[in-house]
Amino acid sequence: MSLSTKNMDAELAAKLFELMCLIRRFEEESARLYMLGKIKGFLHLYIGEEAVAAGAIPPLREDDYIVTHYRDHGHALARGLKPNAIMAELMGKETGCSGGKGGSMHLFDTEKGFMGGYAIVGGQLPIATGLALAIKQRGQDQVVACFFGDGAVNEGEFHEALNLAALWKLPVLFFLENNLYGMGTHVERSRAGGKDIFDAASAYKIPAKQINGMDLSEVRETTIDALNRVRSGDGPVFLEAICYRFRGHSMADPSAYRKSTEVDEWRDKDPLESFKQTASQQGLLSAEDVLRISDSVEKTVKEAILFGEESARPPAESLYEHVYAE
Amino acid sequence: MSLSTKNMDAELAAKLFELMCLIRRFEEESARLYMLGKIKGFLHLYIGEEAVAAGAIPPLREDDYIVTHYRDHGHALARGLKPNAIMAELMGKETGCSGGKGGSMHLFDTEKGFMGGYAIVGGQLPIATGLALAIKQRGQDQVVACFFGDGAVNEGEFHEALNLAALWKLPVLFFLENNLYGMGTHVERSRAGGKDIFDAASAYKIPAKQINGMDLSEVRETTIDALNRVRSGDGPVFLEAICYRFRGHSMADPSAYRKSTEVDEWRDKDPLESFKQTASQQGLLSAEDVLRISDSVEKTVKEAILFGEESARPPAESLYEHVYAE
Amino acid sequence: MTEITLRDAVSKGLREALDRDDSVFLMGEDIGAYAGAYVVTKGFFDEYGPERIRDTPISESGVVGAAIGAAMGGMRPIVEIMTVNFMLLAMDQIVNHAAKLRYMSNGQITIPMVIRTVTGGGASLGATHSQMFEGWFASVPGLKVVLPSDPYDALGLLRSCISDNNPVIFSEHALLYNITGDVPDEEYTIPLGKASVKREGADVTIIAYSRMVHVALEAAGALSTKGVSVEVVDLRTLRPLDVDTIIESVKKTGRAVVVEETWKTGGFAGEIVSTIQERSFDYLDGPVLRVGGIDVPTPYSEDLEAAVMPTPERIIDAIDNGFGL
Amino acid sequence: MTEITLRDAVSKGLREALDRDDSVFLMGEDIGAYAGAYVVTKGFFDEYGPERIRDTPISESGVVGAAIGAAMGGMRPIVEIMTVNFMLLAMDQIVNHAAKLRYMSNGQITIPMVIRTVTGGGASLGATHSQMFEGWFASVPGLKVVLPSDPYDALGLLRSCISDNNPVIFSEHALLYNITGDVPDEEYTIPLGKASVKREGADVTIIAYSRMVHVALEAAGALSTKGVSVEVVDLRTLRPLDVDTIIESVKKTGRAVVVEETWKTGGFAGEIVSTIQERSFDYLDGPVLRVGGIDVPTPYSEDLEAAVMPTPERIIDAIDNGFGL
Ligand SMILES: Cc1ncc(C[n+]2csc(CCOP(=O)(O)OP(=O)(O)O)c2C)c(N)n1
Ligand SMILES: Cc1ncc(C[n+]2csc(CCOP(=O)(O)OP(=O)(O)O)c2C)c(N)n1
Ligand SMILES: [Mg+2]
Ligand SMILES: [Mg+2]
Repeated sequence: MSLSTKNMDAELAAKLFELMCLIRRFEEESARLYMLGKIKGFLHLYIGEEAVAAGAIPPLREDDYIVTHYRDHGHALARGLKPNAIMAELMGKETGCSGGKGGSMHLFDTEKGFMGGYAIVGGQLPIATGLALAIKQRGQDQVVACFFGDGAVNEGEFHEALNLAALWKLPVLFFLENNLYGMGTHVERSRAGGKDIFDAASAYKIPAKQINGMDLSEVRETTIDALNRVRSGDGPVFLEAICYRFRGHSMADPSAYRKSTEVDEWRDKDPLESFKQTASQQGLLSAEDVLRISDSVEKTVKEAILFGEESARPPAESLYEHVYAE
Repeated sequence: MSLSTKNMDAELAAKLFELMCLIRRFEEESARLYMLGKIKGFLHLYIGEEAVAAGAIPPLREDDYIVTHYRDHGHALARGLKPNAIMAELMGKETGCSGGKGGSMHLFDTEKGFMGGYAIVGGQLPIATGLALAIKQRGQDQVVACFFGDGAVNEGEFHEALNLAALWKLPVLFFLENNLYGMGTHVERSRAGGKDIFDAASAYKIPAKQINGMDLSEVRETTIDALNRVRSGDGPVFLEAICYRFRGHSMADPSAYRKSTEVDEWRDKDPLESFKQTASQQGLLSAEDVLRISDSVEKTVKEAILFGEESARPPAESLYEHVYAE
Repeated sequence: MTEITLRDAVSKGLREALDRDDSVFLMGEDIGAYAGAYVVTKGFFDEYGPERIRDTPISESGVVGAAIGAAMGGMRPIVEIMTVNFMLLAMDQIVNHAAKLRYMSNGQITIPMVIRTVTGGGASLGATHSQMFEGWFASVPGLKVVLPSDPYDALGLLRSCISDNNPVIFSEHALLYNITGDVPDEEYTIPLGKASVKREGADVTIIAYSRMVHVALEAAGALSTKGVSVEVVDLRTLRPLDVDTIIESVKKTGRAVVVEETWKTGGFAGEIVSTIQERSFDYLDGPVLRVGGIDVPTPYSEDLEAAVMPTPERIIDAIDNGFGL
Repeated sequence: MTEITLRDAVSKGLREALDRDDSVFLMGEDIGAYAGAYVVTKGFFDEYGPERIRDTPISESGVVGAAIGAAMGGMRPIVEIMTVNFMLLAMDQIVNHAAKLRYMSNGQITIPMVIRTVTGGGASLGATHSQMFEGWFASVPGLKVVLPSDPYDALGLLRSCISDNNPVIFSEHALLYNITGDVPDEEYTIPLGKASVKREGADVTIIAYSRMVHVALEAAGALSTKGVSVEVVDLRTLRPLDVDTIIESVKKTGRAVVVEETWKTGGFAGEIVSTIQERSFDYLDGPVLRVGGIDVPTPYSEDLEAAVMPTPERIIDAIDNGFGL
C-alpha cells in the first residue's frame, strides 16, 4: 500500500521517519524496562499510532501549546522533549521531565509548551480550552493542540469543552486519536453515534474531518490546514485520526477482546513500514538513510536508558516541594 | 392566531383547557403566597409554558414515569398530583406530596410515577435513563418522560445520558422545554450549536423534532407519536418544544435581561388565550364552558390554599425519618 | 472607614483586581447581564465588557477546567460557581487537576485561580441547595480554602486570594451578603492562614468559620450575662489552617467547642478537635466539643431546617452539659 | 472453610447475587469482555450475558445516575467505578441525588444500589490514581460506606451491601485483591456498622480500615515483641460507624491511634478522634493520635510514594513518642 508524500522533501522525510522510529524504539525499550520492574505503575504504549504524533506535532509553532492524555510518550518525543528526560521520568528519577513526581502518564515541559499528559479520561479537554481562552484574552495567535482518545468522547467534559471552545471561538485543535478501543471496549459499543466520531463536532458547529492516522503525510497535511484555520481566529477545528494501538491498553492488558486477525490487519498498515516503503519508492529515503536513522535512534534510546538508570531518585525533601507556589 | 385542534373533541378540549387554567391560577396564587412569605426558598413559575405539560403529560400511560426539573408544578398538576398536596408542599406542610421536606423544586408522587422534580440542572437526565434501563431489564413497555430546559443541554450529564439511552435503546422521551433562556442567558449565548437544539440529538442517532410549545394540540399530537415510537422499543426520542416563561426565572429575578417588547410578543401567543380562541371558533369550547372551568379552577386553587394553610408543619421527629430505608 | 455590606466588599475586591491587572477576568453562569445569582457583579458587564465578565453556559466542569487552563496560560481567572452545591459537578477539575498539576509537573505549572462560590443553608432551599463542602476541599493538598465572616475580612482576604498563585476557593455564605461592617479606606490585606479572634474571653474558646462565627458570637454574648467569658476564634481560612491561634486560645481557656454548619459527622471540625487535643491535651479541662449540623439532608420546611442548624442555644447547651458552665 | 483471595470473595458475592435475584445486574466500564480493570468479573460476561453484565461507555456520572434511576425503578444495580478517583466525576449523582432522594421524597423513593470501586495508593500510579475519598462519602447522610480488609469480611459485607436498600459504596483496596483468607462454606453475612477487633490487646487501641488494618497488625506484631499489647479495631464500615466497639476498646486500653491512608489533614480520622475524646475523655492517658498520609499529592517515584504512606514504623514511632510505649 502506497501513501502520499505531498510537500515532503528528503530532509523532512528523514526527519519524520526518524521521529517515528524513535517513538517506536523508545517504547519497545520502555516495555522491556517495565517487565524488569525499572518502570512502575501504568505504562500505556503508543506503538502503532506513531504517525499521528509525528504528523500532527512538528507543524506546531514553538509557542503553541500541547495537552494530551496519559498515552503521551509519542507526543512528548514529537514535541522535542529530551528522550533522556522522558526516560528518567518513567524511571521515577529526579532528572525526569516532571522530576519523577509525574510518571509516564504525566509528562510536562512547559518551556516547550508541553502542558502535560492527563490521566483522567476527558479531563484535559476543558483545560486545553482554557489555555486557548488565555490566548484569546491576550489577543495572541497561538494554538492549543489537544489530543484525546475515542473513549473520552463519552465523558461530559468532552461535550462541555467543545461547546465552550466553539461558543467563544477559541484557538483549539481538538485532535481525536480514534484507535477504535477505549481499553477493551470497541467504539461501536460505547458510542451511540457510531464509529465516525468527527460527526459529533457538528453539534457545536465545529468544522471536522476524519483522516487516516496510519498515514504520516495525510496527518501532517491535514493538520497544517487545520492549524492555519484555527490560527486565523475562527474557532476550533476537530480532526479525527483513525489509528490502532498494536499493543494492549497498558502493560497489564492481555488484549483478549481483539481478534488476532484484526490486529494483524492493522499491523499490515504499520505507519513506519508503509512510510518507509512509500518514501523509498519516491526516492526520499535511501537504504543508507534507513540504516543511519536506525543507528541514531538506537544510540539515542540507549543513552536515554543509561541516563535514566544513572540518575538519582528524587531526594526525600522533594516530597514537600511544589505543593504550592509562592 | 389560530392553532389546530386535531383529534380533539369537546370533552378533551375542556379537560386540557381546564388543566392549563389550573396550572396558571395555581401559580399565580403561589406567587402571591410567596410574596406573603407563606412559600419560602426558590419558586420557579411555569406561567407561559402550560401548553407543554398539558400537551405532553396526559398522553402518558398510568404506569409510565415522569422525571422533571425544579420548574415542576405544571408537570405535577398535569400528572394528576393533588393540588392540595402540591400547595401543602410549597408551604412546607406535612401533608405535602413530599412531606414538606422537598419543597417546590422537589415534588414527588411515586404512586403516580411522578419520580420527582430535580434542582441540579441536568442531573435528572441520567436518572431518567436509569428508570428506562429498569424497564428494559424487566422487559416491560413503560416509557420515561424526562423534562429539562435549554440550559441543561450544556451540562455534561445531558450528553452522557443521551449517549447511554441511545446506545442501549432505552424507552426515554427526552423532552426539552426550550424557553430560550437559562436564567438570564439566551440560548444563543450559551450553546455553540445555536438555538435549534434538537439538532444535538443527531450525534446520538436519536430521532428529534422541534415543535411549537405554545400550541397545546401540536404538543399533544407530537408527543403521542413520540410515545408510540419510544414504546415500540426502538430507543429514545427527543422533542424540543419552543416556549417562553412569562415571568422571571424565579421569584427573585427582575428579568432585566429581556426586552419588554420580546416578552409582549410572546404574551401575545399565550397558550391559554390562543387555545381558548381556537377551540371556541371550532365549537369545542363554549362561553359557558370557559366560565364553568374558571369557577372550578378558582375553587380548586382556593381549596388547595386552604388545605395548605390548615395543614400542620411536619412534626419534629420527621427530621430524622427517611434518611435511610430499612 | 466606610460601612459596607459583605456583598459590596466582595464586589469592591473584584473591581480593584479588574482595574489593576489586565490578566484578571471573571467567568461564571449569569455573572454578566444577570449580575450574578447573588448580585455581586452588578454593573460589571457594562463596565468591563463581555470578555472580562464572561457569562458561561451551565457547565461547571468545563468552566472550572477552562479557568485552570487560562491560569496555566498566564491569566488570573476568577470563576464564580453559583453555589458550592454545583461544585460537585466540577470535582474532577478541582481535585484531580487544579490541586495536583503544580506538583505533578514538579513546579512547572502555576495556577493562580480563585473560585468564588456561595455556601450554606438557612434559606429554605432544600437538600440540594443548602450544603457546605469546604471541609472536603480543605483536605486536598494543593488547594486553599477561605470563608470570610464579615465585610472587612471578605475584602482583605479576597485581595490575598486574587494575588495568590494557587487555586483558592473563596466561599461566601448566602446569609451573610447583607451584613454590614467597617472597611478601611486605605488598602489592607489579610494573609491566608491567619485566624482572627473575634471576641476575647477566658473560660471557653469557640472555634467557628463563616456564618457560624455570628452564631458563636451570639452565644458568647448570652453566656457573658451568665458570667461565662467566651473567646471566639474565626478561622477565616481552613487551609492553610492557623493552628497556633487556636492552640494559644485553648491553652488559655482550657475548654473548646468547634461549631460548624455542615453535617457534624465527618466535618472539618474533626480536624480541629484532633489538632487541639494533640497539641494541648494537658491544658484541656474536658473533651473538645462539637456543635454541628444534624446528620440529615437539609429539609425544606422552615422549622425542620431551623432544627438542623447549630444555634446559640445549642452551643450554650453544649457548654453547659459539657463543661458545667 | 476455603481459602480464597479478596478478589475471589468479591467475585463470589457478586455471582451469588446474580444467581439468586433477577433484579441484580452489574454495570461498569470494561467489566464485561475485559473482565474489569482488576479482573473481578472474570467469566461473568460469558456466563450472564451483556444485559446483566453491562459494559458502559466512559461516563461515570451518566452511569451512576443510570444506576440510581434503575434502583428507583425496582432493580438492584451494582455499579463498578473503576477507581475511586473517577468517582469525582460522579459526585453530583452520588451526593446530590443518591443520598437525598429518599429523604426529599419523604420516603417514597428507595435506592438499593451498590457502587463498587477500587481505592488506595501504593502502586506507583501517581497523584490522580492513588486517592481515597471514602471519608467524604461517609460524611454524607443517606450513604453507607464499606471498606473490607480481608476476604471473609469482603464477602460477608458485600452480601449485606447488596441486600441493603440504600446506596452503598463498597471500596476494595487495590493492594488487597491478592491477600488470602478463610471463608466459611456456609452462608454468613456481616452487618453494616459493626467493627471487628482484629487483634486483642491491653495497652493501646489502633483504629484502622482497609489496607491500614494490615499495617496496624504489623505494627502490633512488632510492638508485642517490645512488650506492648496492641488491640486493632477494623472499622469495616465508616458509615454507619460502630462507635461502641471503638469506645469499649479505648476505655480498656486508655490509648488510641487512628491510622488512615488518605491525607492526614481533614481525614475521617478526625471524626474518630473527636468521638473518642467526646465519649471517653476520662479514660484517656493522652491525646488520641493520628497517623495519616502525608499532605501532598501522591508522587509517582517509588521512594517518595513510600514516604507518603503510613507504615508500621510510623505507627510504632507515634506510639513511642505519644505514649512512651
Ligand atoms: C474518568 C476516567 N475513567 C476511567 C479511566 C480508566 N481508563 C484509563 S484509559 C481508559 C480508556 C480510554 O480510552 P481512549 O480514550 O480511547 O484512549 P486510548 O487508551 O485508546 O488511547 C480508561 C477507561 C480514567 N483514567 N479516567
Ligand atoms: C448544576 C447547576 N448549575 C446551576 C444551577 C443554577 N440554576 C438553576 S436554574 C438555572 C437555569 C436553567 O435553565 P434551563 O435549563 O433553561 O431551565 P429553565 O429555568 O429555563 O426552565 C440555573 C443556572 C443549578 N441549579 N444547577
Ligand atoms: Mg481509544
Ligand atoms: Mg430555559
